[in-house]
Amino acid sequence: MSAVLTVKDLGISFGSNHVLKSINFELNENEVLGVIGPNGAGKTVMLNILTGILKPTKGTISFQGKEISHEGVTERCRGGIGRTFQVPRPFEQMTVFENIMVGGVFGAGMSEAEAKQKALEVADVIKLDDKLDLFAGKLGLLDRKRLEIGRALATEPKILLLDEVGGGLTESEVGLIINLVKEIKSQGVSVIWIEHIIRTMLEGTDRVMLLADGVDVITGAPLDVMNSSEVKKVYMGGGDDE
Amino acid sequence: MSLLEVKDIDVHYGDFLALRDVSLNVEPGTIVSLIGANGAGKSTIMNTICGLNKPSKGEIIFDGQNISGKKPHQIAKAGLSMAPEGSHCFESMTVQDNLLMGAYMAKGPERMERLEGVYKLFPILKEKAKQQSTYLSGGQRQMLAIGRGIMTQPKILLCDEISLGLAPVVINDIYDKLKEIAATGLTMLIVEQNVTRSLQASDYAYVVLEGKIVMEGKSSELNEDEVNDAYFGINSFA
Amino acid sequence: GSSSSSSSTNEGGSSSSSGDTITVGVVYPQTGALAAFGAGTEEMYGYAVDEINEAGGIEVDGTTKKIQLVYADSESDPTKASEAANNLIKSKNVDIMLTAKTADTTVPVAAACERAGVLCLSVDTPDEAWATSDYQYSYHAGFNTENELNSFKDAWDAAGISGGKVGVMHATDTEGQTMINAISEFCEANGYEAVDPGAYNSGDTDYTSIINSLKAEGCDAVVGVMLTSDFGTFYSQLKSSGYMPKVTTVAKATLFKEDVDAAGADGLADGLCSEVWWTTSHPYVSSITGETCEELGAKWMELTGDEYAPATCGYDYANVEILYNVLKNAGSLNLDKLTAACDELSVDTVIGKVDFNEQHYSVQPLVTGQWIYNDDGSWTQEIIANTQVPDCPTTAELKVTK
Amino acid sequence: MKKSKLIVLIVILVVLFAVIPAAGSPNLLNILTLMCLYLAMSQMWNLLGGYAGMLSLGMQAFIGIGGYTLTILSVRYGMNIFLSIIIGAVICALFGLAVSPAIFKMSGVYFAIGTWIVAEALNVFFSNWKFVDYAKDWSINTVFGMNGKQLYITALIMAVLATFVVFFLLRTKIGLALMAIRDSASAAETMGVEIYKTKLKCYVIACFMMGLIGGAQYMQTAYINPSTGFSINWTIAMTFAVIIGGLGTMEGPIVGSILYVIITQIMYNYPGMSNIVLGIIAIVVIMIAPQGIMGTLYAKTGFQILSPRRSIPKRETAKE
Amino acid sequence: MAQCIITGILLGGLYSMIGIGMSLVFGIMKLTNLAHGDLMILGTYITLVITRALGCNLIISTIISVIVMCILGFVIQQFLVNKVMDKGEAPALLVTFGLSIFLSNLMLKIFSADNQAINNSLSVKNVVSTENVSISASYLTSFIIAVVIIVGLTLVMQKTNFGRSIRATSDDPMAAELMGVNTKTAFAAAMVICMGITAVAGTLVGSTFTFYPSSGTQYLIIAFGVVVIGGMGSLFGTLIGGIVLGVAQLLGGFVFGSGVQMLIAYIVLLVIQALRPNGLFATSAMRK
Ligand SMILES: Nc1ncnc2c1ncn2[C@@H]1O[C@H](COP(=O)(O)OP(=O)(O)OP(=O)(O)O)[C@@H](O)[C@H]1O
Ligand SMILES: Nc1ncnc2c1ncn2[C@@H]1O[C@H](COP(=O)(O)OP(=O)(O)OP(=O)(O)O)[C@@H](O)[C@H]1O
Ligand SMILES: [Mg+2]
Ligand SMILES: [Mg+2]
Repeated sequence: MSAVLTVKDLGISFGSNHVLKSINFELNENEVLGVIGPNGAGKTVMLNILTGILKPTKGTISFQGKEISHEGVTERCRGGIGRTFQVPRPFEQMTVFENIMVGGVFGAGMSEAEAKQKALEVADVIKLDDKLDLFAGKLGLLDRKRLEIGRALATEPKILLLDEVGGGLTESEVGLIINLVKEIKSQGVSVIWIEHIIRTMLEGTDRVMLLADGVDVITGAPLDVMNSSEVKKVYMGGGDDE
Repeated sequence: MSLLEVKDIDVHYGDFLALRDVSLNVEPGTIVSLIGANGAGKSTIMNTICGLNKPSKGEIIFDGQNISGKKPHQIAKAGLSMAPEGSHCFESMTVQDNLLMGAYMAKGPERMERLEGVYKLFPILKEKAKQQSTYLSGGQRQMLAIGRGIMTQPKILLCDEISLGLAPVVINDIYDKLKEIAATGLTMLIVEQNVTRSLQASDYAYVVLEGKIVMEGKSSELNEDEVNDAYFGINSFA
Repeated sequence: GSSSSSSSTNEGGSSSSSGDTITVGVVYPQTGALAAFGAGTEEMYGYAVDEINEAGGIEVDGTTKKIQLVYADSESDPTKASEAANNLIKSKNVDIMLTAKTADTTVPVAAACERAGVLCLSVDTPDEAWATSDYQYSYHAGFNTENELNSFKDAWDAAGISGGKVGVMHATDTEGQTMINAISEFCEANGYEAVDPGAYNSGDTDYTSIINSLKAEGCDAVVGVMLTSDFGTFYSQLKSSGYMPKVTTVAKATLFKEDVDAAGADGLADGLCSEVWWTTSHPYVSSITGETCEELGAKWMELTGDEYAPATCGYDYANVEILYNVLKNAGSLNLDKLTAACDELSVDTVIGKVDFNEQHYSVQPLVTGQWIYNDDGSWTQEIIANTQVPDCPTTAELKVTK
Repeated sequence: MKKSKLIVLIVILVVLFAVIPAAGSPNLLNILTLMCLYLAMSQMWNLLGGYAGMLSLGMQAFIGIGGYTLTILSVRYGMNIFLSIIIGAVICALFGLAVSPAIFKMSGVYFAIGTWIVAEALNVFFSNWKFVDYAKDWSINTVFGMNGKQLYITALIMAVLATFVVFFLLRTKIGLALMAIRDSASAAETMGVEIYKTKLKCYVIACFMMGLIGGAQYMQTAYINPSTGFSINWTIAMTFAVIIGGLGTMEGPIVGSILYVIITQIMYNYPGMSNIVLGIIAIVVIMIAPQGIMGTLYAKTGFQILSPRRSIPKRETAKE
Repeated sequence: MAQCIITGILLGGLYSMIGIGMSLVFGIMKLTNLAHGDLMILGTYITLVITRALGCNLIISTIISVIVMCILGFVIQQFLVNKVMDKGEAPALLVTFGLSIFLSNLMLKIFSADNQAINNSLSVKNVVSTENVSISASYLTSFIIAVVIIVGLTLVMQKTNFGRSIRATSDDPMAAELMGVNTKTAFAAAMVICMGITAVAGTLVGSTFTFYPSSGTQYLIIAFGVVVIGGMGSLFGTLIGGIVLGVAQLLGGFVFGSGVQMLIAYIVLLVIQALRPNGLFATSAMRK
């Protein structure tokens, strides 16, 4: 397996707050990498760095063998990095259909006609095909999260960065999201998935990484990581397991 | 006598009927939880109780007083406080000022006492006391919102999506602490997505499905699978 | 109808004085910053026109017609003035347009009339400000910078500062530019030295750097053409700077008593000199009825309830006088005949002889006034020099400011 | 189909407006000219304020530049008036491009104020600029020869052009990007939307059109000085028309400017009341219909003639 | 040169007085009050009318004007702005736009277009007068009042429960309600304070410069400039913004001539805005 994304010694500080000290990891082709960590560990910050919204203070990011640290947000998106936001940010006054189209037209550089077809395909994947003409502002939480994913998919990403897409969903809905991610993976997309729900880590990911104290503490097979003492100590609390 | 009594309320969003004939009771000193799928109407119930929505039918009695139709700040003054869904921090203010806002209705020295209490519950907030709340992470905001709710020292505290975005360690912590606080007499109405945890933490539970209460009972007596069936009902996709 | 005038209207045939009236449009500022100029306008124009109508009207194109006035508000805004003029021309089908009260009104109205091919008669704007274009159908009676400066020079002479330095307050607008362009030559010719402290923009709130220059140069007199608001702000800052010229002569700012009052607190503008276009003591008579200026002034006070008749009284009346004489001489509403009558016009009016030159304007004389703040808080405008209208009596000697 | 209906409607409108000058009185013609000019301006203002999220209080800058270019080139240098206004429009576009690095750093109110300050600065600059004879009052005597019909046709062309520019812009990618940026700039950016470039394109196009319209406006006014050319009143009129018509709708500026001209025409008979009444109307409209007449109509009934919405293609074709 | 800098700083004090009300209204209600200039001139007229009608002392008439304006502020907030606040930013902005047109023209109708000045002895006095430097009494007074008000207001906003409640309301009205804050009243209180200060600013402007009903626009730009340089919502920024604008104007006039003094001030403003798009001291509430 070859790495699509290689992160080396990534660090960022806000003033004297060294949020990320040194992050190192690889994301392999066609892999779902789960990321867990205590609140405020810097998971969202890391995602913001990968998409170019924040500038790191140090470190390198190479995507498909190319160093991309200097690239801007839109450039990276077009290059194949898609993402969702922890708090969904749909284009509220546009329809679901148009929301997805935006991804196709600008992220994947399609013509409008192509983007329309793409939007229909994506809508099937994210199960929003019956709500295409609704204004996105009217969607409920689950649908907003789905739309977040759908828009990112429409940009035809090589890697997809998910930030707590399962947060606030019920058990069964989490199951739906896990299936959705599996389907996305099956289309050849690699995924980084931040989530606080243990089940998603165990069922939905290929490897899990624990982020704490600004470093990647441990990375490995989901079950191993979740049962590791490090995770128990900083993340699960006590020794009692789920 | 119940501390909070919701009697047969209907709530509309425009033409959409979000709640139908919802009734519930909260006894003093207990923790009551609402369980339901996304869009079932849990937040709507919470918001209606604290005055953000107006019921089109029915009434809400709090502490012997009819509060339906009152403004949120009047209801807050009566001793009912809520940590809303999506945390809603005062972005431009420091973490400490955010918490102090919770004690808006309290006297000076008392405020500081409560503040210490909250800091004990969420040490990270003390660390960040002088920082602006905009820079908090998702989970830290959630803690701030709960802390702020506790600062009001209400007769009853409503928490919507109490564990959203929190690391398991923090969630366990919160539930432990909530039990402690409840033991001192605080009454709570919470919304929690995780059924297991919800039933563990509460004394009594209501299951909401499409704007109606479809099941209720003592948490210890409710069967988890039945609850699951009740609120998935029609709502399963797979 | 008077189809004759339509021959030269671009719009093609819509002239329409129905039957026996001649429709005359009047655009002036009823509201807005220039509204003070517009006060009493309708009373005075109406009065003069009534005199004509009561005497039987005017014979044009073979029938005797009465004059009917239709008014429109310029809102003190040039763009609105132009729209108002268009509106009168298009919807009221006016035969002739009258306008007055500053370049902000007369220039755009004249432009609209030129475009539509309607005769436009205007008064009371400085000639240079008005005459920036080659007009075909517009004629104007006012005064020019040279007259203005001459009337001011009388004040300087009276202050005994011959050969002294004169600071020039000028905005970037047409009138300010005209003054600064003319002043050096004028001063040189009359033995004064002009000091240019730089232009200001109308509406500026602070004059520190200008006042500093005036102070540094030690000017004996200040001359300028300023808006009332600009003047008031400038003058109070001048006073608080601890420096004061012996005499200040400012055009435009203090034509009315309300203006001097507004210029500043507690008689701030006491001793200020200004040009005076017209007074009730002017030795002229109406070419319509032979009334004296004194009588016109009394009429003004009766009609408006004002306590005094300002210069606009005479100029308003004069505008109708010009209209009357042009119509009478032309005997027609045909535009060519009307312009020919204007070109040949030479008539004594209440503002002196009106005789349009090649550039379609006629220069009227001015006298020099000084505002005196009385102990009871009222204002008197004394006439301190009358070189241009010797028969208009002076009322006081110049008072030097300290 | 929908599209053909639209085309028929537009053709009818254009023909109607084109026929009126033959039949109508000069007064009607004058009113229609004003309507067309205000319509064109407010259409452009709406493109920026309503669609691109660039609420500007400085559009008068371009009216002024357009007017002045017409004046200087035609009056002083004897250039053809139409060529002059086109050059004016080009200058406006260049000027817009030149100031964009500075004002595009600002957003929201800061942008609104920044653009106003630019216009005010231009006012002061022109007042102190020898080349335009400082703040001299210019009579634009080169346009005296134009009659009502010619003015009307020019204005009509402006109105139609402005409407079509907005319509086609919104039908292109730019329209999609604008809507996305308006709703969430950060999300749009991560979808690959180039915010700066998109906004800049709109801005420069609007500047160009405003310059053109400014020139056409001054063919009508035939008089200019800095304080009228760069007067905030231009923007007030546009804003008013868009507010009562409906911000962010394509029909809004049309309805709004027609109403604006009608109201001002009626108010000619009540000196000094015109703006008081306009102010009250603006307040009342916002209180009862915050989205303006067309915006509210759309929200209530879905009525829209010129829609920037993307239609969803039929399923069958999608799944083949 | 020294004269220009000193006068510039003092003039800056007056400018920041003009800006405070606007900055507060924006900081608290996210509302750009386009009627700010006209409301201030209304305050000026009220002071003027009372001074003339009752012939009373300027301080007393200012107090009456402050009271009247506070009441007006309450009315405007309760019956106009509060009604549209929850419909988004644009409608509230546009209400003030309508109010601006309405007010300035109503004043024109009532007070006529004549220039006015508030009678007071300060405007022509100076405190210091030497060969090189003279300090105008009215400028100095404005400056001192501005500093006092800004310091006082900052303390109230930062340290008191009342101040916190207003800031909280400004950040998140819904959450503030849940804490027991009556947000409509908090907004009204804020507007009342702003209008009171604006009335004082109006009096100062009226006793320093001549004014007329449409002067509002001119001062709206200045208020904007001050607030934009300082950062919307920052009180201290308002003071600095005023001073920067005042000094830029005066030095610009000194170096390049009086005609372009405002041009220089505007250019300085634009440059600052381009470099610091949210002003020098923006409160981070502006971060989206
Ligand atoms: N712009 C910023 N300025 C200063 N500090 C910041 C900034 N953005 C984030 N932080 C700090 O960085 C830390 C990491 O934040 P981040 O949002 O990445 O956490 P997270 O791992 O996503 O947590 P959660 O699971 O709670 O969402 C937090 O302590 C936060 O306060
Ligand atoms: N402001 C609103 N306007 C219209 N409909 C609304 C509004 N808020 C909620 N709804 C609808 O009311 C229903 C109940 O929503 P509510 O937010 O109470 O659900 P919930 O149980 O809290 O769900 P979640 O777990 O997603 O928070 C949903 O169908 C939702 O779409
Ligand atoms: Mg996060
Ligand atoms: Mg909810």
